[in-house]
Amino acid sequence: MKPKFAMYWAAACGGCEIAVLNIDEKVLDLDANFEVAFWPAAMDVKYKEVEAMEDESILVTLFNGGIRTDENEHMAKLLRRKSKLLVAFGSCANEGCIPGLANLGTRESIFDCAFDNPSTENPAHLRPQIACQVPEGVLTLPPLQAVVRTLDQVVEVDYHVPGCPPESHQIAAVLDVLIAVVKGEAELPPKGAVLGAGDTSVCDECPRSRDVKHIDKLSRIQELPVLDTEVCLLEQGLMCSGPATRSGCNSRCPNVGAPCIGCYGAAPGVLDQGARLMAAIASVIDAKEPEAIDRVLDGLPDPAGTFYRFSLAHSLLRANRAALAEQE
Amino acid sequence: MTDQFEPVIIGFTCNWCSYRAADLAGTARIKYPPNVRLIRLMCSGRLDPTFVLKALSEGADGVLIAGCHPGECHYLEQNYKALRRHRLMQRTLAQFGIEPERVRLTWASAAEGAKFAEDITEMVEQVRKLGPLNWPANLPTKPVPVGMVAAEIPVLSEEVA
Amino acid sequence: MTDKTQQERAGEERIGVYVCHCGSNIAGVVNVEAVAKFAAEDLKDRGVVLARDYTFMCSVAGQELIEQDIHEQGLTRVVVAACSPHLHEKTFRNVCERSGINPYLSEMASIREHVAWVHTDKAAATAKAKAIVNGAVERVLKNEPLEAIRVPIDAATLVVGGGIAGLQAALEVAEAGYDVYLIEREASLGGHMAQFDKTFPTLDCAACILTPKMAAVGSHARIHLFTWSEVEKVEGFVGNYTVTVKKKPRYVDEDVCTGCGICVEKCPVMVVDENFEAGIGYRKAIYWPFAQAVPNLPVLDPDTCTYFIGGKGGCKACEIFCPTVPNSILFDQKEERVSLKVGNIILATGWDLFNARRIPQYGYGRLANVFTSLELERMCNAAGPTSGRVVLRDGQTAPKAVGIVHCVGSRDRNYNGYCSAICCMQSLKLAHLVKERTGAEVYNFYIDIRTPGKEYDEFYLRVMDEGVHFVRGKVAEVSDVPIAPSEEGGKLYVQVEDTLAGLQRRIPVDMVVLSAGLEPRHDSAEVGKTFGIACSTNGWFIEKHAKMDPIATMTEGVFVAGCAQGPKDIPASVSQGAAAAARVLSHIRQGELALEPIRASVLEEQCSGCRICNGLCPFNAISFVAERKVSEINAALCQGCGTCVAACPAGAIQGSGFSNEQVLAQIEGLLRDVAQPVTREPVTA
Amino acid sequence: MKALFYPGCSMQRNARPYLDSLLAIRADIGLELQEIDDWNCCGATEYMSVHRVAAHSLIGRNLALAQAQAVDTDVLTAGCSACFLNLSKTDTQMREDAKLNGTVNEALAAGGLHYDAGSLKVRHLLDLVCHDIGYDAVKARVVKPLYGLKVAAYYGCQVVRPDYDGRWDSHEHPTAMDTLLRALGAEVVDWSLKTQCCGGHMSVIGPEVAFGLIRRLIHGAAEAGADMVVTLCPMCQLNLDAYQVEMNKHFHTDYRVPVLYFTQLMGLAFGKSAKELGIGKEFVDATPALAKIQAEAPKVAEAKRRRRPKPGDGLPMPRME
Repeated sequence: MKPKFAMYWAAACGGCEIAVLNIDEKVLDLDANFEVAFWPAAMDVKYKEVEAMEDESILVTLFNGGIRTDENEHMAKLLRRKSKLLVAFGSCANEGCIPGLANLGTRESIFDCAFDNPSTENPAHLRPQIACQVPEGVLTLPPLQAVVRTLDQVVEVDYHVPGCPPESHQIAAVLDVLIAVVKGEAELPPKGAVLGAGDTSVCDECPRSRDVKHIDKLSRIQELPVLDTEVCLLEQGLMCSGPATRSGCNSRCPNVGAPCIGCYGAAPGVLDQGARLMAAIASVIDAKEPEAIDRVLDGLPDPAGTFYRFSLAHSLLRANRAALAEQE
Repeated sequence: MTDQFEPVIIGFTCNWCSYRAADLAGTARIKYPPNVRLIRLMCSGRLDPTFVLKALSEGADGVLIAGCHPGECHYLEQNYKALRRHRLMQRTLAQFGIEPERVRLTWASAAEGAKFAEDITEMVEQVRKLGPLNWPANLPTKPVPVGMVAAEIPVLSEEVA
Repeated sequence: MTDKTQQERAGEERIGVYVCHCGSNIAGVVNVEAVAKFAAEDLKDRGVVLARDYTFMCSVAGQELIEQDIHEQGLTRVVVAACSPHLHEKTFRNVCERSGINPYLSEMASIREHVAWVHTDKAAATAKAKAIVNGAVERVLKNEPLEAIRVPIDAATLVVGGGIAGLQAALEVAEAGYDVYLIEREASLGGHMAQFDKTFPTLDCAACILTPKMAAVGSHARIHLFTWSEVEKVEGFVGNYTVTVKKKPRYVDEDVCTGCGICVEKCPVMVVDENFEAGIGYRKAIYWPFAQAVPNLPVLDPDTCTYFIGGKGGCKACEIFCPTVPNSILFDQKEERVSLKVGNIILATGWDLFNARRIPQYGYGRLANVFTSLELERMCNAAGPTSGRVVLRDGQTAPKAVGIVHCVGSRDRNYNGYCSAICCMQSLKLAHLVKERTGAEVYNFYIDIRTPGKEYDEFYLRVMDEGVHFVRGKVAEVSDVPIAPSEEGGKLYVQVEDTLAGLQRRIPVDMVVLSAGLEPRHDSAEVGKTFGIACSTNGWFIEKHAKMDPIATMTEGVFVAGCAQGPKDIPASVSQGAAAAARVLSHIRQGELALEPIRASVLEEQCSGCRICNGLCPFNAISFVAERKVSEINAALCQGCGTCVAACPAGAIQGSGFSNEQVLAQIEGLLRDVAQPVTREPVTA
Repeated sequence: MKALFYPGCSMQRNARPYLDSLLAIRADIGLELQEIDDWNCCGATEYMSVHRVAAHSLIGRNLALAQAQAVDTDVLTAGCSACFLNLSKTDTQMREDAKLNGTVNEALAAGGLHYDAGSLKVRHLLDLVCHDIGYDAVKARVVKPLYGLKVAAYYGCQVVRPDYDGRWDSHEHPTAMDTLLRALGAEVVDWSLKTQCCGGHMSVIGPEVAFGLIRRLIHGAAEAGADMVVTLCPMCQLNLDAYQVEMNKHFHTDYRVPVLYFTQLMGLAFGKSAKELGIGKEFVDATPALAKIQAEAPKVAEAKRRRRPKPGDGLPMPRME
């Protein structure tokens, strides 16, 4: 009997699911070596059926998405119990990713932003409710938790596959490892390992030329009159997170003139990606007087959102104080 | 001790100036409140924002960063890097809801024991006023329904639907 | 290198914690027994196997206690909670080394300076001491065994500055048999001392005691003199510096010129000598700085020479009359650069005079008969522009009354807050000289008289006995305008509050002398940067320790001597010059030097070559290896500040002695009593 | 440039020529003045020592009115030194002293007013002319340069001290007005008394003291070879001009040193008529001095060929950088 495979989509955009499908014919290898036990995006299996499975009966579960709702938490715990190997798959599961940025506000402010903004027509100021009576009965929605948490903040995680989404060639490589293990041709990597990524930072793969850095102005890309196609983006005054971001993507964004936004997470051994970026960027600002420093920093209107664009939920502080205070 | 809130502050000092200023405050028997616990670094330029975040997330109510005066750094100009990091950190921390008074940058030369003690006293009082930070990052999170009590499940009316 | 393995290792460690009473210094405020008990019981799961308190840990008995425990209890790491590590860190590291553990596996917790001496609440102090010990235990667990870095020492020495401090230093090193390169910016050795007439308090003639030293230096086989030269670049590190010296063109062939002086005599140009004569005398376009100059070579100033001003045409009198073959005048001489290899550097770059024009109410530059102390020095000097006569600006009239204003630009928050140290004695000396030469009434206007040197106060009493007047008060202004018709014209009025008499006084005098303070050299910041040392807010070079090491600087192998380090008088400058030489000789005799192994290093496999760190090192220790696309740190150049460690975005730079792991662990330890319980990672021994 | 304008009582009365000349030249230098509506006395120099809070409140009212009327400028200017110093002092002390700030605003609230300390930039007229409008702009308007006129620039004690906002190059020997007057073509003499006291109100309460101080200034200016003293303060002008006759009587001297405002000299150089500028209202007639103005710039003696110094030449003077 083929070992069982599962994939689950929690607080995430769905990009990870697409990325898996994007491995083309490799998906046939997956099918050849695994029995898909549970994969809501691909086939219909009810939660009840999962609950009925024996513990540790699934060999590997790729879990994408962070823990935003009670449902996410429930499924994380359920799949942990049912799986031998639980893989935090993609940036959301690993470090919260873009949904994790909501941790800079409270739930109330999230609802305000979504349902009461100038572009939303909502004269009755309706809000989603966790339960609602309709003629047919009570409709429920899973409650939103105070903050987004990462998978490893809720359950134990065996492996990490970073990226938003993970690059398809890296997914394929991870699948190859799994298949080799299933066939008895390879050992499992050590628990806790990061799979499908490099072990230096994006600059290592970036073809742009680079020099000593002195930043006297930080700009957004649309503010630059000309973008040099050869030179380091940071040296051109663009806030590029490449130096502090784990390699593995083949420097996709800088290759095409877009600064790295940090989706592969912190470099190996780094505790807090945002802190590293803060330290690095501040160090090379070309100013000594507080006012002059501030003028340069004014080019970064949203520092927390920039430095922690992907890693906020997994950072040392995790969230805004007010949001955290709503935890019990 | 009275019941007043006693903040705990982690102080990062440089080996050449502020740590010696703290030594001098001791030698001169200058008194200041016992709320600051010092860590010695070689230079304020060694100050990694990670240390500050770590201290805040581990239960410190504030962080004091003390280096040599601008232009007086024993490593020539590394304290300017501390200054830049501090300015940037303050902007970032504001977005986390952390008051600027909780992360203070000050300069103290090796001869300024009294000034360093004053800075500490002032900071302790400021943080005392702000109250505990008690960073709750590590608490297990528990869902709270937003905007409603479970008993009052609303009926979705035909019109709105 | 995962946390796990570190934790497992921590489990194997056997830590000894020692809490010092320091008599009652610590034990009087901190409950040392409770701290030791806390360490022994509460920190058992952190690897602490024993904790003791003892009266004096630094005593022989205290040290033996640790040694014994290391041998008998198999300790692998040691924490001593006592005074500041700046006092006894070395002591306890030595204990470890003697007992066979790497010295860097010890840690001190400062519970005297940072706890017992600054707090009064015993309970709070004890709680804080526990937290500090906890921090030290967590930190020592992450300490790595380190080895000192050894570097060989080149015996040649660079001395910068040919004033009295530099001369003394150069002579001491050369006499010991080692080569010295002495660099002097001016055309002659001598520095400011050569400008003075007499020296206080003995009234020795400055030239008489200085020129023998200048001559000795000038003729010493081991001393290689570079006058009219400046240091442009310094590369390398202690023991192995490469120094680039810029030799400015003097337009005179040093090898041929005999110093006969015919060129100077024949030069038709006469200009005010702003430098040596402090602006009250003249020199030629080709000139000797002063009569006893060493080397005995003139220098040509192209800014005033007719030949140069006229676009290289005309005059050439110097060349025409030069008797040497070949001709010593080299109009085409160019700047030269010389590269020197030295092991140590002594900076004796001296001081600049405070610019008295900055205090307009004292009238210097506006009122003819207001002079600076340096102008008066030159006037008193028999070789000076007035041949030793003290006269008014007209060059004729001897003053009948002279006011000497102390603390001009010193002890004044508008200018320099510090005391220039020499002005009181200088003013007393000048008062004596003026009185001696003119018989004038002399008024000294002072804030305090500071005479702390040997026989200085005796000199003060002598000058008082000579009938010099002393008015205690800061002069408000020196004015040429009479306030009332009763005041005669043509006088200078010194307006001062006499704080002893409690009166406002207006004292009419003919001459006012401003005892201007000493300032750091105008370019001290750049010079400091060249040599990799820092200046204080005031601009003086910062010594390694204000009391315990006023000679060394933060940069190994760079020493300071004389006024470059702060205002001081001649005996102190000479002493410091000699002391700097002694420090250098000690380095040379050791042959190689052990440096603190607090250094940064790049983990090459993690470095992506982003080059963020490249511009951050003021010691140029970081370089980029283009072939491998990684940055590299030269351990000998690295001073261990750790700025690059903090800045590396990929966490690829490690700092030994102050690693991330050590600091983060110390934070955890310090906060153990307040941290959220869930964050504690249990480590059981 | 635009500025709110606090004229003060002096400019309305004894210093009327100051106001007239200012109004005459303002268009030339592009200065748009907006007088504060309903302003009150600044309390002069005395009130502050009689009752600090009341004095600050009195001044605070003017600041509050100015703030309310400040639309497109935050600069508040005054020509009178005492008015300027008072406005500046209250603004600064309210900024630095929270308690005073509270008390003054409590008092102002009774009249429905409020002042946010620091919201206005209080600047003396000379400061605006020299540092904002600038010497070049002034020079560009000069049609009748004041060639041949020797003037002593007199700043008095209240404008450059204590200089809360760091506007001046020196507090003892400032040079701004010197440069301004040179830009008009006048020759400015060097003298030691630029910021010495004119006697202030001592001319009323202790005339003998005032006469001594006035004599010193007038004598000093005459000794320095000045044809006139140029001032920026109504009080200084009043003392030196109106009391010069009394002073002469007291000391049995016969000084006749006219005292004009810098704005009047600017007006002359800009080609305005003496009448328009209020010239002729001074006690010591300025006509003889003004008659010295020539059409041509006086020939500066050609720089002497630098000759070799000879014995008996005297010692060189220090260079002034």
